[in-house]
Amino acid sequence: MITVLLFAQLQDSIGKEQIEMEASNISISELKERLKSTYNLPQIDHVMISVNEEYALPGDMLSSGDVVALIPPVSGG
Amino acid sequence: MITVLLFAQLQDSIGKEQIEMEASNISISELKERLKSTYNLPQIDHVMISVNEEYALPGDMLSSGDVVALIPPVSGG
Amino acid sequence: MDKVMFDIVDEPIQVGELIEKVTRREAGAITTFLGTVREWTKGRRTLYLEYQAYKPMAVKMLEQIGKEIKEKWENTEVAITHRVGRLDLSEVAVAIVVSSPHRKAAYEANEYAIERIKQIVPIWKKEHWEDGETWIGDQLEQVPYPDGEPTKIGKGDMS
Amino acid sequence: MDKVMFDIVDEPIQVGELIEKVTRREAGAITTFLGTVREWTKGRRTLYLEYQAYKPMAVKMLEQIGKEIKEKWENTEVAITHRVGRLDLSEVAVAIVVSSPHRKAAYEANEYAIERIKQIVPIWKKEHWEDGETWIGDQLEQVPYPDGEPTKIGKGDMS
Repeated sequence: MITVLLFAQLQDSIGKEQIEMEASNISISELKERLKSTYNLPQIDHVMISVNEEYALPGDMLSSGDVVALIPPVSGG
Repeated sequence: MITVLLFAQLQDSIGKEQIEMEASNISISELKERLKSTYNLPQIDHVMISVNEEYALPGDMLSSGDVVALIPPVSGG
Repeated sequence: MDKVMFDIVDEPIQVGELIEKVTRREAGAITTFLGTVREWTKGRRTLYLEYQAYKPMAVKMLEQIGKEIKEKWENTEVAITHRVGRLDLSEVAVAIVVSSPHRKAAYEANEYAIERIKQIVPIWKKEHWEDGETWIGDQLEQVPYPDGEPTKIGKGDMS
Repeated sequence: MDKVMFDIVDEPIQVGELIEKVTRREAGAITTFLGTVREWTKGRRTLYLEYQAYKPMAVKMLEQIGKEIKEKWENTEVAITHRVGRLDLSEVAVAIVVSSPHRKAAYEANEYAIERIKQIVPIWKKEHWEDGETWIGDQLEQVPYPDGEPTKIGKGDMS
Protein backbone atom coordinates (compact mmCIF):
# COMPACT_ATOMS: atom_id res chain seq x y z
CA MET A 1 0.00 0.00 0.00
CA ILE A 2 1.32 3.44 -1.00
CA THR A 3 -0.16 6.69 0.28
CA VAL A 4 -0.32 9.55 -2.21
CA LEU A 5 -0.79 13.05 -0.75
CA LEU A 6 -2.46 15.76 -2.81
CA PHE A 7 -2.14 19.52 -2.44
CA ALA A 8 -3.37 22.76 -3.96
CA GLN A 9 -5.06 22.45 -7.35
CA LEU A 10 -4.59 18.66 -7.40
CA GLN A 11 -6.46 18.37 -4.11
CA ASP A 12 -9.23 20.56 -5.51
CA SER A 13 -9.37 18.61 -8.82
CA ILE A 14 -9.57 15.18 -7.27
CA GLY A 15 -11.51 16.30 -4.23
CA LYS A 16 -9.35 14.34 -1.80
CA GLU A 17 -6.37 15.07 0.44
CA GLN A 18 -4.88 11.63 -0.13
CA ILE A 19 -5.26 8.40 -2.08
CA GLU A 20 -4.30 4.91 -0.97
CA MET A 21 -2.95 2.69 -3.80
CA GLU A 22 -2.32 -1.03 -3.81
CA ALA A 23 1.17 -1.01 -5.26
CA SER A 24 4.76 -1.89 -4.52
CA ASN A 25 7.96 -2.19 -6.54
CA ILE A 26 6.88 0.35 -9.09
CA SER A 27 8.86 3.36 -10.19
CA ILE A 28 7.72 6.94 -9.74
CA SER A 29 7.20 7.18 -13.50
CA GLU A 30 4.90 4.18 -13.38
CA LEU A 31 3.01 5.65 -10.44
CA LYS A 32 2.54 8.88 -12.37
CA GLU A 33 1.20 6.99 -15.41
CA ARG A 34 -1.21 5.06 -13.23
CA LEU A 35 -2.51 8.24 -11.57
CA LYS A 36 -2.80 9.95 -14.93
CA SER A 37 -4.99 7.20 -16.36
CA THR A 38 -7.10 6.72 -13.22
CA TYR A 39 -7.76 10.42 -12.64
CA ASN A 40 -7.99 13.29 -15.05
CA LEU A 41 -4.56 14.78 -14.31
CA PRO A 42 -2.90 16.24 -17.42
CA GLN A 43 -0.83 18.55 -15.22
CA ILE A 44 0.91 15.64 -13.51
CA ASP A 45 3.82 16.02 -15.95
CA HIS A 46 4.66 19.33 -14.28
CA VAL A 47 4.48 17.88 -10.81
CA MET A 48 7.47 17.04 -8.61
CA ILE A 49 7.33 13.96 -6.46
CA SER A 50 8.50 13.49 -2.92
CA VAL A 51 8.85 10.15 -1.16
CA ASN A 52 8.81 10.21 2.63
CA GLU A 53 9.35 13.99 2.59
CA GLU A 54 12.36 14.04 0.27
CA TYR A 55 12.31 15.00 -3.41
CA ALA A 56 12.61 11.91 -5.60
CA LEU A 57 13.57 11.14 -9.20
CA PRO A 58 11.39 9.48 -11.87
CA GLY A 59 13.42 6.25 -11.77
CA ASP A 60 13.26 5.84 -7.99
CA MET A 61 11.41 2.70 -6.87
CA LEU A 62 8.56 2.74 -4.38
CA SER A 63 7.93 0.23 -1.61
CA SER A 64 4.81 -0.56 0.34
CA GLY A 65 4.39 1.89 3.18
CA ASP A 66 5.95 4.81 1.32
CA VAL A 67 4.28 8.19 1.55
CA VAL A 68 4.38 9.90 -1.81
CA ALA A 69 3.39 13.53 -2.33
CA LEU A 70 2.50 15.20 -5.62
CA ILE A 71 4.09 18.63 -5.49
CA PRO A 72 2.85 21.08 -8.09
CA PRO A 73 5.03 24.14 -8.72
CA VAL A 74 5.34 25.84 -5.35
CA SER A 75 4.27 29.41 -4.62
CA GLY A 76 5.20 30.18 -1.05
CA GLY A 77 6.86 33.36 0.10
CA MET B 1 28.83 86.21 16.16
CA ILE B 2 29.14 82.69 14.76
CA THR B 3 28.36 79.57 16.77
CA VAL B 4 30.61 76.58 16.16
CA LEU B 5 29.29 73.20 17.31
CA LEU B 6 31.72 70.44 18.27
CA PHE B 7 31.11 66.70 18.33
CA ALA B 8 32.84 63.41 19.07
CA GLN B 9 36.62 63.59 19.38
CA LEU B 10 36.64 67.36 18.74
CA GLN B 11 34.29 67.92 21.64
CA ASP B 12 36.52 65.74 23.83
CA SER B 13 39.72 67.50 22.63
CA ILE B 14 38.49 71.02 23.20
CA GLY B 15 36.34 70.14 26.18
CA LYS B 16 33.37 72.17 24.96
CA GLU B 17 30.17 71.46 23.06
CA GLN B 18 30.28 74.81 21.27
CA ILE B 19 32.36 77.93 20.72
CA GLU B 20 31.12 81.44 20.06
CA MET B 21 33.33 83.43 17.65
CA GLU B 22 33.27 87.09 16.86
CA ALA B 23 33.31 86.88 13.09
CA SER B 24 31.35 87.67 9.97
CA ASN B 25 32.04 87.75 6.25
CA ILE B 26 34.72 85.12 6.45
CA SER B 27 34.88 81.98 4.37
CA ILE B 28 34.74 78.49 5.80
CA SER B 29 38.42 78.03 4.91
CA GLU B 30 39.27 81.11 6.91
CA LEU B 31 37.18 79.88 9.84
CA LYS B 32 39.03 76.56 9.74
CA GLU B 33 42.41 78.32 9.78
CA ARG B 34 41.36 80.47 12.69
CA LEU B 35 40.16 77.45 14.69
CA LYS B 36 43.33 75.56 13.83
CA SER B 37 45.58 78.31 15.19
CA THR B 38 43.46 79.05 18.27
CA TYR B 39 43.02 75.42 19.31
CA ASN B 40 45.23 72.40 18.77
CA LEU B 41 43.20 70.84 15.97
CA PRO B 42 45.43 69.15 13.35
CA GLN B 43 42.52 66.88 12.37
CA ILE B 44 40.41 69.82 11.21
CA ASP B 45 41.58 69.21 7.63
CA HIS B 46 39.59 65.95 7.65
CA VAL B 47 36.49 67.61 9.01
CA MET B 48 33.40 68.48 7.00
CA ILE B 49 31.56 71.68 7.75
CA SER B 50 27.86 72.33 7.92
CA VAL B 51 26.23 75.72 8.06
CA ASN B 52 22.73 75.89 9.48
CA GLU B 53 22.40 72.09 9.20
CA GLU B 54 23.45 71.81 5.55
CA TYR B 55 26.86 70.64 4.30
CA ALA B 56 28.89 73.59 3.04
CA LEU B 57 31.92 74.12 0.79
CA PRO B 58 35.27 75.69 1.74
CA GLY B 59 34.55 78.85 -0.27
CA ASP B 60 31.12 79.48 1.25
CA MET B 61 30.87 82.74 3.21
CA LEU B 62 29.63 82.95 6.76
CA SER B 63 27.39 85.62 8.23
CA SER B 64 26.76 86.65 11.78
CA GLY B 65 24.18 84.36 13.36
CA ASP B 66 25.23 81.28 11.38
CA VAL B 67 25.48 78.00 13.21
CA VAL B 68 28.50 76.09 11.96
CA ALA B 69 29.20 72.49 12.89
CA LEU B 70 32.51 70.67 12.60
CA ILE B 71 31.67 67.19 11.35
CA PRO B 72 34.46 64.64 11.69
CA PRO B 73 34.12 61.48 9.60
CA VAL B 74 30.79 59.97 10.63
CA SER B 75 30.38 56.51 12.09
CA GLY B 76 26.68 55.90 12.58
CA GLY B 77 24.88 52.71 11.63
CA MET C 1 19.82 24.82 19.66
CA ASP C 2 16.53 24.44 21.51
CA LYS C 3 14.72 27.23 19.71
CA VAL C 4 12.55 26.34 16.70
CA MET C 5 14.31 28.18 13.90
CA PHE C 6 12.16 26.90 11.01
CA ASP C 7 8.43 26.75 11.39
CA ILE C 8 5.06 26.64 9.64
CA VAL C 9 2.31 28.29 11.67
CA ASP C 10 -1.43 28.99 11.47
CA GLU C 11 -1.38 32.11 13.61
CA PRO C 12 -0.03 35.62 12.84
CA ILE C 13 3.77 35.74 12.77
CA GLN C 14 5.42 37.62 15.64
CA VAL C 15 8.38 39.31 13.98
CA GLY C 16 9.96 40.41 17.26
CA GLU C 17 10.16 36.82 18.46
CA LEU C 18 11.91 35.78 15.25
CA ILE C 19 14.45 38.57 15.60
CA GLU C 20 15.17 37.45 19.17
CA LYS C 21 15.94 33.95 17.91
CA VAL C 22 18.95 35.15 15.91
CA THR C 23 20.12 37.99 18.18
CA ARG C 24 23.56 37.34 19.66
CA ARG C 25 26.76 39.12 20.63
CA GLU C 26 28.68 38.02 17.56
CA ALA C 27 26.12 39.74 15.32
CA GLY C 28 26.44 43.32 14.12
CA ALA C 29 23.69 43.07 11.51
CA ILE C 30 20.22 41.52 11.45
CA THR C 31 18.17 41.58 8.25
CA THR C 32 14.49 40.75 8.10
CA PHE C 33 12.31 40.05 5.09
CA LEU C 34 8.55 40.05 5.39
CA GLY C 35 6.41 38.87 2.50
CA THR C 36 3.06 40.60 2.92
CA VAL C 37 -0.29 40.25 1.18
CA ARG C 38 -0.46 42.83 -1.60
CA GLU C 39 -3.77 44.19 -2.84
CA TRP C 40 -2.97 44.76 -6.51
CA THR C 41 -1.14 42.50 -8.98
CA LYS C 42 -1.04 43.70 -12.57
CA GLY C 43 -4.31 45.54 -12.21
CA ARG C 44 -6.10 42.63 -10.53
CA ARG C 45 -7.38 43.06 -6.99
CA THR C 46 -6.71 40.51 -4.28
CA LEU C 47 -9.29 40.19 -1.49
CA TYR C 48 -7.33 37.67 0.57
CA LEU C 49 -4.92 34.75 0.16
CA GLU C 50 -4.95 31.18 1.31
CA TYR C 51 -1.71 29.27 1.83
CA GLN C 52 -1.45 25.50 2.08
CA ALA C 53 1.70 23.58 3.04
CA TYR C 54 2.89 20.02 3.14
CA LYS C 55 3.97 20.85 6.65
CA PRO C 56 6.57 18.26 7.69
CA MET C 57 8.35 18.46 4.36
CA ALA C 58 8.10 22.26 4.26
CA VAL C 59 9.85 22.44 7.64
CA LYS C 60 12.54 20.07 6.37
CA MET C 61 13.11 22.21 3.29
CA LEU C 62 13.32 25.38 5.38
CA GLU C 63 15.91 23.61 7.54
CA GLN C 64 17.81 22.68 4.39
CA ILE C 65 17.82 26.31 3.26
CA GLY C 66 19.20 27.26 6.68
CA LYS C 67 21.94 24.69 6.26
CA GLU C 68 22.81 25.95 2.78
CA ILE C 69 23.09 29.49 4.13
CA LYS C 70 25.40 28.48 6.96
CA GLU C 71 27.64 26.76 4.42
CA LYS C 72 27.69 29.74 2.06
CA TRP C 73 27.97 32.57 4.61
CA GLU C 74 30.19 32.10 7.63
CA ASN C 75 28.80 32.67 11.11
CA THR C 76 25.20 33.39 10.12
CA GLU C 77 22.08 32.45 12.06
CA VAL C 78 18.79 32.05 10.22
CA ALA C 79 15.17 31.72 11.31
CA ILE C 80 12.23 31.39 8.94
CA THR C 81 8.52 31.14 9.68
CA HIS C 82 5.85 30.71 7.00
CA ARG C 83 2.20 31.12 7.80
CA VAL C 84 -0.61 29.05 6.26
CA GLY C 85 -4.37 29.40 6.13
CA ARG C 86 -6.27 32.55 5.26
CA LEU C 87 -4.33 35.82 5.19
CA ASP C 88 -5.85 39.25 4.79
CA LEU C 89 -4.30 42.26 3.07
CA SER C 90 -0.98 43.43 4.60
CA GLU C 91 -0.64 40.34 6.78
CA VAL C 92 2.76 38.63 6.87
CA ALA C 93 2.98 35.35 4.94
CA VAL C 94 6.67 34.70 5.51
CA ALA C 95 9.35 36.16 7.76
CA ILE C 96 13.06 35.51 7.23
CA VAL C 97 15.63 36.80 9.69
CA VAL C 98 19.40 36.49 9.35
CA SER C 99 22.06 37.66 11.76
CA SER C 100 25.72 37.96 10.90
CA PRO C 101 28.81 39.79 12.14
CA HIS C 102 28.75 41.93 8.97
CA ARG C 103 25.91 43.37 7.00
CA LYS C 104 26.76 42.21 3.49
CA ALA C 105 26.27 38.56 4.40
CA ALA C 106 23.05 39.34 6.25
CA TYR C 107 21.53 40.95 3.16
CA GLU C 108 22.79 38.33 0.71
CA ALA C 109 21.78 35.34 2.81
CA ASN C 110 18.34 36.79 3.42
CA GLU C 111 17.67 37.30 -0.28
CA TYR C 112 19.01 33.82 -1.01
CA ALA C 113 16.49 32.39 1.48
CA ILE C 114 13.43 33.90 -0.21
CA GLU C 115 14.63 32.77 -3.64
CA ARG C 116 15.11 29.21 -2.38
CA ILE C 117 11.72 29.21 -0.63
CA LYS C 118 10.11 29.97 -3.98
CA GLN C 119 12.00 27.04 -5.53
CA ILE C 120 11.86 24.13 -3.12
CA VAL C 121 9.48 24.61 -0.18
CA PRO C 122 6.14 22.80 -0.67
CA ILE C 123 3.79 25.70 0.05
CA TRP C 124 1.07 26.90 -2.30
CA LYS C 125 -0.80 30.16 -2.54
CA LYS C 126 -4.39 30.53 -3.64
CA GLU C 127 -5.29 34.02 -4.76
CA HIS C 128 -8.83 35.04 -3.95
CA TRP C 129 -9.31 37.78 -6.51
CA GLU C 130 -12.21 40.15 -6.69
CA ASP C 131 -13.33 38.15 -9.74
CA GLY C 132 -12.43 34.55 -8.95
CA GLU C 133 -9.81 32.35 -7.38
CA THR C 134 -6.56 30.79 -8.61
CA TRP C 135 -3.92 28.48 -7.22
CA ILE C 136 -0.66 30.18 -8.17
CA GLY C 137 1.39 27.51 -9.88
CA ASP C 138 4.84 28.99 -9.98
CA GLN C 139 5.71 32.51 -8.94
CA LEU C 140 9.09 32.45 -10.61
CA GLU C 141 7.72 31.47 -14.00
CA GLN C 142 4.17 32.55 -13.21
CA VAL C 143 2.31 29.45 -14.41
CA PRO C 144 -1.17 29.70 -12.95
CA TYR C 145 -3.50 26.71 -13.12
CA PRO C 146 -6.87 28.40 -12.74
CA ASP C 147 -8.97 25.27 -13.20
CA GLY C 148 -6.48 22.69 -12.11
CA GLU C 149 -4.62 22.64 -15.40
CA PRO C 150 -2.16 24.96 -17.14
CA THR C 151 -3.95 27.42 -19.39
CA LYS C 152 -1.66 30.38 -19.82
CA ILE C 153 1.92 31.32 -19.22
CA GLY C 154 2.81 34.87 -18.30
CA LYS C 155 5.89 36.81 -17.35
CA GLY C 156 7.05 36.38 -13.77
CA ASP C 157 5.68 38.73 -11.16
CA MET C 158 7.80 38.32 -8.11
CA SER C 159 6.75 39.91 -4.87
CA MET D 1 2.26 61.84 6.29
CA ASP D 2 1.78 62.44 10.01
CA LYS D 3 4.01 59.64 11.18
CA VAL D 4 7.64 60.44 12.03
CA MET D 5 9.52 58.38 9.47
CA PHE D 6 13.05 59.59 10.35
CA ASP D 7 14.08 59.90 13.93
CA ILE D 8 16.95 60.03 16.41
CA VAL D 9 16.01 58.59 19.81
CA ASP D 10 17.54 58.01 23.24
CA GLU D 11 15.41 55.02 24.15
CA PRO D 12 15.51 51.43 22.81
CA ILE D 13 14.17 51.15 19.26
CA GLN D 14 10.82 49.40 18.86
CA VAL D 15 11.22 47.51 15.59
CA GLY D 16 7.54 46.52 15.39
CA GLU D 17 6.50 50.17 15.44
CA LEU D 18 8.87 50.97 12.59
CA ILE D 19 7.50 48.11 10.51
CA GLU D 20 3.96 49.39 11.08
CA LYS D 21 4.98 52.79 9.72
CA VAL D 22 5.69 51.36 6.25
CA THR D 23 3.05 48.61 6.15
CA ARG D 24 0.43 49.22 3.46
CA ARG D 25 -1.71 47.37 0.94
CA GLU D 26 0.50 48.23 -2.03
CA ALA D 27 3.45 46.48 -0.39
CA GLY D 28 4.33 42.85 -0.92
CA ALA D 29 7.75 43.06 0.67
CA ILE D 30 9.14 44.73 3.79
CA THR D 31 12.86 44.58 4.53
CA THR D 32 14.39 45.53 7.85
CA PHE D 33 18.02 46.14 8.73
CA LEU D 34 19.12 46.30 12.35
CA GLY D 35 22.62 47.40 13.21
CA THR D 36 23.40 45.80 16.57
CA VAL D 37 26.27 46.18 19.03
CA ARG D 38 28.81 43.44 18.33
CA GLU D 39 31.12 42.14 21.02
CA TRP D 40 34.23 41.36 18.96
CA THR D 41 35.93 43.41 16.26
CA LYS D 42 39.18 42.01 14.91
CA GLY D 43 39.98 40.30 18.19
CA ARG D 44 39.20 43.35 20.30
CA ARG D 45 36.37 43.17 22.79
CA THR D 46 33.68 45.83 23.02
CA LEU D 47 32.06 46.40 26.41
CA TYR D 48 29.52 48.95 25.22
CA LEU D 49 29.12 51.76 22.69
CA GLU D 50 28.20 55.39 22.93
CA TYR D 51 26.59 57.21 20.01
CA GLN D 52 26.43 60.96 19.65
CA ALA D 53 24.44 62.82 16.98
CA TYR D 54 24.04 66.33 15.70
CA LYS D 55 20.34 65.67 16.03
CA PRO D 56 18.53 68.24 13.86
CA MET D 57 20.98 67.78 11.00
CA ALA D 58 21.00 63.99 11.39
CA VAL D 59 17.21 63.94 11.02
CA LYS D 60 17.50 66.14 7.92
CA MET D 61 20.08 63.81 6.40
CA LEU D 62 17.91 60.75 7.13
CA GLU D 63 15.04 62.53 5.41
CA GLN D 64 17.29 63.22 2.46
CA ILE D 65 18.20 59.54 2.21
CA GLY D 66 14.48 58.72 2.23
CA LYS D 67 13.96 61.17 -0.61
CA GLU D 68 16.84 59.70 -2.61
CA ILE D 69 15.33 56.23 -2.19
CA LYS D 70 11.90 57.30 -3.36
CA GLU D 71 13.51 58.81 -6.44
CA LYS D 72 15.56 55.70 -7.20
CA TRP D 73 12.98 53.00 -6.38
CA GLU D 74 9.38 53.57 -7.38
CA ASN D 75 6.63 53.23 -4.79
CA THR D 76 8.84 52.58 -1.76
CA GLU D 77 8.22 53.74 1.80
CA VAL D 78 11.15 54.16 4.16
CA ALA D 79 11.48 54.69 7.91
CA ILE D 80 14.78 54.99 9.76
CA THR D 81 15.47 55.42 13.47
CA HIS D 82 18.95 55.80 14.94
CA ARG D 83 19.53 55.56 18.65
CA VAL D 84 22.07 57.63 20.58
CA GLY D 85 23.58 57.42 24.06
CA ARG D 86 24.96 54.29 25.68
CA LEU D 87 24.20 50.96 24.02
CA ASP D 88 24.99 47.57 25.46
CA LEU D 89 25.90 44.42 23.55
CA SER D 90 23.23 43.22 21.09
CA GLU D 91 21.20 46.40 21.40
CA VAL D 92 19.91 47.99 18.19
CA ALA D 93 21.74 51.15 17.11
CA VAL D 94 19.89 51.70 13.85
CA ALA D 95 16.76 50.28 12.26
CA ILE D 96 15.92 50.75 8.59
CA VAL D 97 12.63 49.51 7.16
CA VAL D 98 11.58 49.67 3.51
CA SER D 99 8.32 48.52 1.99
CA SER D 100 7.77 48.04 -1.72
CA PRO D 101 5.42 46.16 -4.03
CA HIS D 102 8.28 43.87 -5.03
CA ARG D 103 11.12 42.42 -3.02
CA LYS D 104 14.12 43.37 -5.16
CA ALA D 105 13.58 47.07 -4.58
CA ALA D 106 13.01 46.51 -0.86
CA TYR D 107 16.40 44.80 -0.49
CA GLU D 108 18.29 47.24 -2.69
CA ALA D 109 16.82 50.37 -1.15
CA ASN D 110 17.48 49.08 2.36
CA GLU D 111 21.14 48.40 1.65
CA TYR D 112 21.45 51.78 -0.04
CA ALA D 113 20.11 53.43 3.13
CA ILE D 114 22.74 51.95 5.44
CA GLU D 115 25.55 52.84 3.01
CA ARG D 116 24.34 56.43 2.85
CA ILE D 117 23.94 56.65 6.63
CA LYS D 118 27.61 55.77 6.93
CA GLN D 119 28.47 58.54 4.46
CA ILE D 120 26.39 61.58 5.32
CA VAL D 121 24.52 61.35 8.63
CA PRO D 122 26.29 63.24 11.46
CA ILE D 123 26.36 60.47 14.04
CA TRP D 124 29.50 59.24 15.80
CA LYS D 125 30.28 56.03 17.62
CA LYS D 126 32.63 55.74 20.56
CA GLU D 127 33.86 52.22 21.18
CA HIS D 128 34.37 51.39 24.82
CA TRP D 129 36.82 48.52 24.48
CA GLU D 130 37.96 46.25 27.25
CA ASP D 131 41.29 48.13 27.06
CA GLY D 132 40.37 51.74 26.30
CA GLU D 133 38.02 53.90 24.31
CA THR D 134 38.01 55.28 20.77
CA TRP D 135 35.86 57.57 18.71
CA ILE D 136 35.46 55.70 15.43
CA GLY D 137 36.38 58.16 12.75
CA ASP D 138 35.16 56.55 9.58
CA GLN D 139 33.72 53.07 9.36
CA LEU D 140 34.02 52.93 5.60
CA GLU D 141 37.72 53.73 5.60
CA GLN D 142 38.26 52.80 9.24
CA VAL D 143 40.20 55.85 10.35
CA PRO D 144 40.14 55.82 14.13
CA TYR D 145 41.27 58.87 16.07
CA PRO D 146 42.13 57.37 19.43
CA ASP D 147 43.44 60.54 21.01
CA GLY D 148 41.61 63.08 18.97
CA GLU D 149 43.96 62.86 16.02
CA PRO D 150 44.55 60.33 13.26
CA THR D 151 47.21 57.81 14.19
CA LYS D 152 46.66 54.76 12.02
CA ILE D 153 44.71 53.77 8.97
CA GLY D 154 43.40 50.23 8.65
CA LYS D 155 41.28 48.28 6.21
CA GLY D 156 37.54 48.88 6.43
CA ASP D 157 35.57 46.74 8.84
CA MET D 158 31.95 47.24 7.96
CA SER D 159 29.28 45.90 10.23
